[in-house]
Amino acid sequence: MNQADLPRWATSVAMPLLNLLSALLVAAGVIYLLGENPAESMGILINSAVLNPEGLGYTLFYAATFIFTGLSVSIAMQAGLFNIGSEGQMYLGGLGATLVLLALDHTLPGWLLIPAAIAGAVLFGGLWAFVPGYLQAKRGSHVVVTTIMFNFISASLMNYVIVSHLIPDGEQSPASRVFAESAWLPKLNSILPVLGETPLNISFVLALVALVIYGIAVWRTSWGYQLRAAGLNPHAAHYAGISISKTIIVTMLISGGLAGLAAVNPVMGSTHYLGLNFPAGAGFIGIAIALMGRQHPVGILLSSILFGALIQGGFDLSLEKPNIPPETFIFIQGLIILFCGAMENLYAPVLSAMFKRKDK
Amino acid sequence: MFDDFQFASILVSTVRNAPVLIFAAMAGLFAERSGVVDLALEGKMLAAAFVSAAVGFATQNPWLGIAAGIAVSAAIALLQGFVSITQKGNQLVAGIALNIALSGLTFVLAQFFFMQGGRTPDLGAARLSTIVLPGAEAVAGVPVIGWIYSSLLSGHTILTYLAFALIPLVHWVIYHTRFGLRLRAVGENPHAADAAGVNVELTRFMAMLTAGVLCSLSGAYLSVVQSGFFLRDMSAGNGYLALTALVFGNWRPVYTALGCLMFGFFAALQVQIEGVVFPVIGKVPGSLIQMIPYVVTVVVLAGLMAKSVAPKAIGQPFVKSR
Amino acid sequence: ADPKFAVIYDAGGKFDKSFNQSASEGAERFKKETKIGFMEVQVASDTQTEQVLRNLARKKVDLIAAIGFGQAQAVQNVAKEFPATRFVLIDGVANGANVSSVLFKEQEGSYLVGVAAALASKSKKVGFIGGMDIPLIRNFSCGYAQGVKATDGKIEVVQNMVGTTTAAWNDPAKGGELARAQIERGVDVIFAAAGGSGLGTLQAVKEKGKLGIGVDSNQNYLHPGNMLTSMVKRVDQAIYDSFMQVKNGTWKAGIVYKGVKEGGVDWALDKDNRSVISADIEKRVNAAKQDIINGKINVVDFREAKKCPA
Amino acid sequence: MLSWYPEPMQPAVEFQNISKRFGAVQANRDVSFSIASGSIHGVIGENGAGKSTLMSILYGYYQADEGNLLINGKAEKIHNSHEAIVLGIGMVHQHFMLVENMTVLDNVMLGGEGGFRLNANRKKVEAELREICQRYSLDVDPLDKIEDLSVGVQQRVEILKQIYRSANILILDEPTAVLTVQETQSLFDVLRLFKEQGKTIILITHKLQEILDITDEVTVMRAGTVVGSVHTRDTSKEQLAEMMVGRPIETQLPRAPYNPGKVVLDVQNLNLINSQQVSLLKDISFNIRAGEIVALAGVSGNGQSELLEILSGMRLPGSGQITLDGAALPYQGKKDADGLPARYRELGIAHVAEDRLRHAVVKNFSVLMNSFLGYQNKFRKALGLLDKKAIAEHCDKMIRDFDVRPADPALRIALLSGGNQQKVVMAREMAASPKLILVGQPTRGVDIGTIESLHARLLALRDAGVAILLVSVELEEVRALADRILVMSGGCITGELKVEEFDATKIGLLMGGLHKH
Ligand SMILES: Nc1ncnc2c1ncn2[C@@H]1O[C@H](COP(=O)(O)OP(=O)(O)OP(=O)(O)O)[C@@H](O)[C@H]1O
Ligand SMILES: Nc1ncnc2c1ncn2[C@@H]1O[C@H](COP(=O)(O)OP(=O)(O)OP(=O)(O)O)[C@@H](O)[C@H]1O
Ligand SMILES: [Mg+2]
Ligand SMILES: [Mg+2]
Repeated sequence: MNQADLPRWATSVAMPLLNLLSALLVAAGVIYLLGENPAESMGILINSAVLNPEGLGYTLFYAATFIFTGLSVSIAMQAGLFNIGSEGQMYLGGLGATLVLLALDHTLPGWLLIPAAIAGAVLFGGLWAFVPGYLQAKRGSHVVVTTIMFNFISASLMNYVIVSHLIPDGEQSPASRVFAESAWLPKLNSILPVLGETPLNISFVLALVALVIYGIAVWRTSWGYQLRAAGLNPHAAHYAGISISKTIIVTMLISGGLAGLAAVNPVMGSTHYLGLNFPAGAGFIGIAIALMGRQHPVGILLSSILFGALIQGGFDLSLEKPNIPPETFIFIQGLIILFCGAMENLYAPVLSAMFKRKDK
Repeated sequence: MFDDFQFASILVSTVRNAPVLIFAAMAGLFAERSGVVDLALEGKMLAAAFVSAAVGFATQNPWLGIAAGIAVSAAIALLQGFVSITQKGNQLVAGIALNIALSGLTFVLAQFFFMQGGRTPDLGAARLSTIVLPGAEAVAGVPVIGWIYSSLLSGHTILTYLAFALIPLVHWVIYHTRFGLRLRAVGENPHAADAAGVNVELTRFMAMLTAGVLCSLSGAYLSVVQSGFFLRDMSAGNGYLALTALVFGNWRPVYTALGCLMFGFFAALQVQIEGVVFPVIGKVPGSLIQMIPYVVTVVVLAGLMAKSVAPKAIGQPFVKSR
Repeated sequence: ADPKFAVIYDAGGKFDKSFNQSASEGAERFKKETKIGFMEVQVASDTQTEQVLRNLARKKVDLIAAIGFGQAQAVQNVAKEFPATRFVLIDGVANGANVSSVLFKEQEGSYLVGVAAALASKSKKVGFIGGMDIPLIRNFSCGYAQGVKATDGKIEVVQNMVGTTTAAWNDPAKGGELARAQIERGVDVIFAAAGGSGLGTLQAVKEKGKLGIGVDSNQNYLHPGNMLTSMVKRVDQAIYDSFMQVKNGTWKAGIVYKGVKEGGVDWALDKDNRSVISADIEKRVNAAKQDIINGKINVVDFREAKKCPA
Repeated sequence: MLSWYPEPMQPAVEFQNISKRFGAVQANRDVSFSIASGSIHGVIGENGAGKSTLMSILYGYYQADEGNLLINGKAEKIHNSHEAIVLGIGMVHQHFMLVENMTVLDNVMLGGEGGFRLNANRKKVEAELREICQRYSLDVDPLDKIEDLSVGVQQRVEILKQIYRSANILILDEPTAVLTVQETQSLFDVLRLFKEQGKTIILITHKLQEILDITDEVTVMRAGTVVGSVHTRDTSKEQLAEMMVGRPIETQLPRAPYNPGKVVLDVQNLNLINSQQVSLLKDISFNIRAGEIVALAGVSGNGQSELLEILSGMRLPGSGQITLDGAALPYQGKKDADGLPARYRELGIAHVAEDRLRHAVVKNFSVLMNSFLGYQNKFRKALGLLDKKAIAEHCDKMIRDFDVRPADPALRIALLSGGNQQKVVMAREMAASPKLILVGQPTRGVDIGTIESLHARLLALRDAGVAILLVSVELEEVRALADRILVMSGGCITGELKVEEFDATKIGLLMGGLHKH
């Protein structure tokens, strides 16, 4: 019964795989009920999400955004804060980048412009998370509640800003103007032409760097140690001289900044304008990714790619199989989170029974 | 300037808005007082809204629809219980996962059965009818009292009355029954409850079951009462708002209900002041007015309220070990 | 060989009982008449739009119909890459020698239903419920208000928007609640331009025994007797026409404005609302329609004027 | 004395070859002994010997891997506490099992409410409780909330619960760890009453005197096994200690002559008023010199904890002056104490917190990670990176010097026994070579072998010239360690004595606040 009795490969490889398989099995059942062949469908899905290079490009493109929102939620969780507001912070981050670009894209050269816009995204995302952080630290308002509220507020605010101020004259689409090309993030297909016409851009590389920095900062630095201590036992952290309010505020700033960074990929790497509701739920998916990836860099990376693949592959599949609406993959996402993120020990008894038998 | 501003209308609207939140928040209250974080209110609402509408339509009987909604929502709550209590999984993950899964599944099923883009057909006559309280017409003319009786109190569906009746009922169950005592103990200190001979897992499961039933009424209210059909994602964040009301109300039934009413009130207020020309600032854009309920919540939480204290064992699976 | 066609719906989806659905109806009509099929997809984000457009263009689809202003930028990008593929964009403008942009003068149709609303209102208060505060929806409301005021300057127009997130188009409860609130404020005719949320509005209007006005496709059938009319926006016709033009080889790029004159927008009168449209209303609405066609009435386009005269 | 029994007494509890294992730890190995009905049976052993585990098996909390359990001669499988309660077994746990935000009444009723509607019974149970309190002279108000009660009273609530449920076999796991001498005495009075009524009592304690005072028989455990059972009247402290530890225990530790140096800590007119305007500390003035141990004696809840918190930087004083080596501590102008303990540590104040699990360790960190809690900045390299090598060496040294068992730095500290957790904390605070060390309840719940070694450490530190402030409710400990004793009562220092003047009665009176000046 005890997980500790199992060898490491069983707990860290076999069990997650079994869980993933279980989720996919349920999904296959649903696809069958919808009147399609599950095996064929899964084949199409895997092919278009992973095997086909252009599809893989899209998978990684979506993953880049999710890595950032996943990191945003994860770092807050390390400090014991449940930041539900990554969605809103990402939305504001998009505004930060856009304001910089609208002001400067015709004056600054690209190598200055892009970092400046990224800084804008980080700043706006960070500040949007700062307020809930400050209120938690100084006024004791629950960060869960305030960040939910701030999501709603950001939707209203962004709606107002975009519709009333950013729509260029003569346009009716609720979006800013398209940025000058110097502000477009370099695409990876210029180095890897095999990727074809995918929006995959350097923000994926940035995301990988962010994962590494996150891993080092949380597990290898004194700051990360204080962060985790505060998250696990605030009383002990206070005893240890760690300033709780400072930890909360700084963590929320960073969490918001990472959420802001998540906006860079879609806004500067793909659409090249700020559109209404562009985060499209990426902030919420970040919660799922942080939880499923256990706030560990490798876990975050893998779950981000998994979610990216589901979005890309599922979309292609629903193109080919009109009976399978794209929403099916939202359902499958939920199943995967449920099986891999919340029932991680489902197969532990079975596996330990197997090992016990072998021992005897 | 406030010629259009009708307080009476706001109150009526508040009463109409509140049940969705009250049912969901009371559901959350049972789950969370027992120590299980219930982020899946949204998902259960959606599932119940869909099933109630679909079965209600198929049978042309709203009651059968609501009953089916209750059964499904309760089953989901038990699944959530299995994951969070038996499997001792992460309760937040379980909640979010269920929300995502059900958002997708309700659409897929609705599309599969009705082919209307994830919408169920109109219930038409198969909706709950409103109840006109006896004598409501007669006293309608009496100033104030007549209005309160005939417009504010009369003319709602049975679910609305049930929602308001639930407030004292939940209070009674939580504070004055054996189930409530065990529930609170299990959410506060499961080890103590266990040592006192209370079956922690059973108690939590019963709490989840109650939560499932109550939450289904919130969904049924959305589809069978308010809209007359199911539409994808029609819970529109109300599950999260209900959780906010719960935190706001310190996990106590009456205060939580007040939180729900506050949301209902500000939602109604916001409707009324959209387009009103204010002195000095003039006409505030609608999108900014939409923020009002949320800004008020933040301000109230930050300013007026004492720190809210969650049940101590919330979110932690009960493991007999150090 | 027969030309290949495709329709890309925006996030509202094919069954939105609104302009996506209308587009789908146009394509279906074409299919029925010509036996030439078409592909259809729904996209969830702007990135996906581009991906789908490119995929379809690669599959050598002859005409891709992109529904909704959200696809404008993507169409413009992809059109550049695939000069041989033709695109028709509904509700938005994209440049390119192979793109036809179809814009509707919603303000004109809205004006007509505004006239009808003003005449049908007994309380001298009419309502408008929009999905989200965006230029397109404001154009509806502004045209409506112009029609109302032109008919009776004393009538008040109460306006509400459902929300600010994408949920705003899928929140019938809120749509209904707004309607009830407006009715409590004395409103007795409500024009709903709010996608799925509008269904809730019309439902509430029916319950309260007031009059509702549908949008985009003819929604009169939803609640016969309680639907004053619908402001129809003939996306179906636009799609049908472009498909036909491609088939017949008469397709042209450029920007097309479709108003009352071009049959792009209109008010709906059929058996379902016959009973509520009096002869007087019918006469005066049709007169207004005639005046718009012959230029006597110029309905201001909010998107150009940036503010509403009414 | 009777030499003949009408029939052989059935043992109330009999353990037969009980074994229980947690992962790699064998907590109980082949444990067999029996407990005579109507007796008071002591169970002693070092930290981690497996006492609590065995009792938890009896109470249905864990299931034994192997072996049998006989209750009143009948083999029983007890799957949960509900079944244990049904069998008439009651348990007072090492950590109180009370729901803090509920009343005494509700805590007592919990699990045995007697019907769905509570109110139907509340009045009846309340009256019954008042009656029980009277009968057993337990001073508890059934309507008080647990969180408002001192530990001593909470303890009484636990007892009350068991009396109300008329448990016939009562397990008490270290009930006296947090009690004062007086409280312990009244607890024992109740236990004797129980015995007269024919109830069976199992008492776990680390205090051998208590074993001698009250038990009839005692079983000694070591490393999961039973070393032996003896009749109390046939044994002595020394014998028990040796059975437990496997070697003789020094009762009198060597110490250098009292020769204090300059004043290290000086406190003048310290006051503290809480948010409800209750005065917690009143005009506290005292000093500590280098090389002396000053003990604060007193019933817990009389201001010692607050004083310790202020001196460690965890809380701000209301008014007054605190100087360390003549320089004022840097709390002036601060709005709250957030982060202050770090400054104090830098100045050379180490702090062994009273509440181990709440303050002194992060339960979910390993021993290694806990080994520098509070000193995280000392192990920082460039870029804020932690110096892993230095930390590993530091931790290994701590584990070796203090004989922490098991000697595994990667083990989650929650899995260590209380005594070993305390060793880690003490080692960590001492490793910082402080000028002043604040030590709160250093040996609460710690076995005598470990107590001996911790005491020896503190004395060595004193001899090395460190100023030590000891807060302890154990007069034995105060006597063994202190050079000077300050007695606190009601937030005031009510008296001061040298250790040579040690007089338990006088201190008791001062603790009662009788000698106010
Ligand atoms: N240990 C328990 N933990 C949680 N709920 C329980 C427990 N025991 C019983 N219940 C609930 O209480 C209801 C009544 O059970 P039961 O008849 O065992 O009560 P009881 O033990 O006689 O009550 P009391 O303890 O108040 O005398 C059962 O339906 C069950 O749901
Ligand atoms: N739930 C558990 N999981 C893992 N190990 C455990 C668990 N409970 C106890 N242990 C281990 O079993 C051994 C016996 O622990 P137990 O608590 O029974 O000791 P004890 O004699 O009561 O000690 P103390 O005097 O400190 O209370 C210890 O090594 C302890 O670390
Ligand atoms: Mg123990
Ligand atoms: Mg102990």
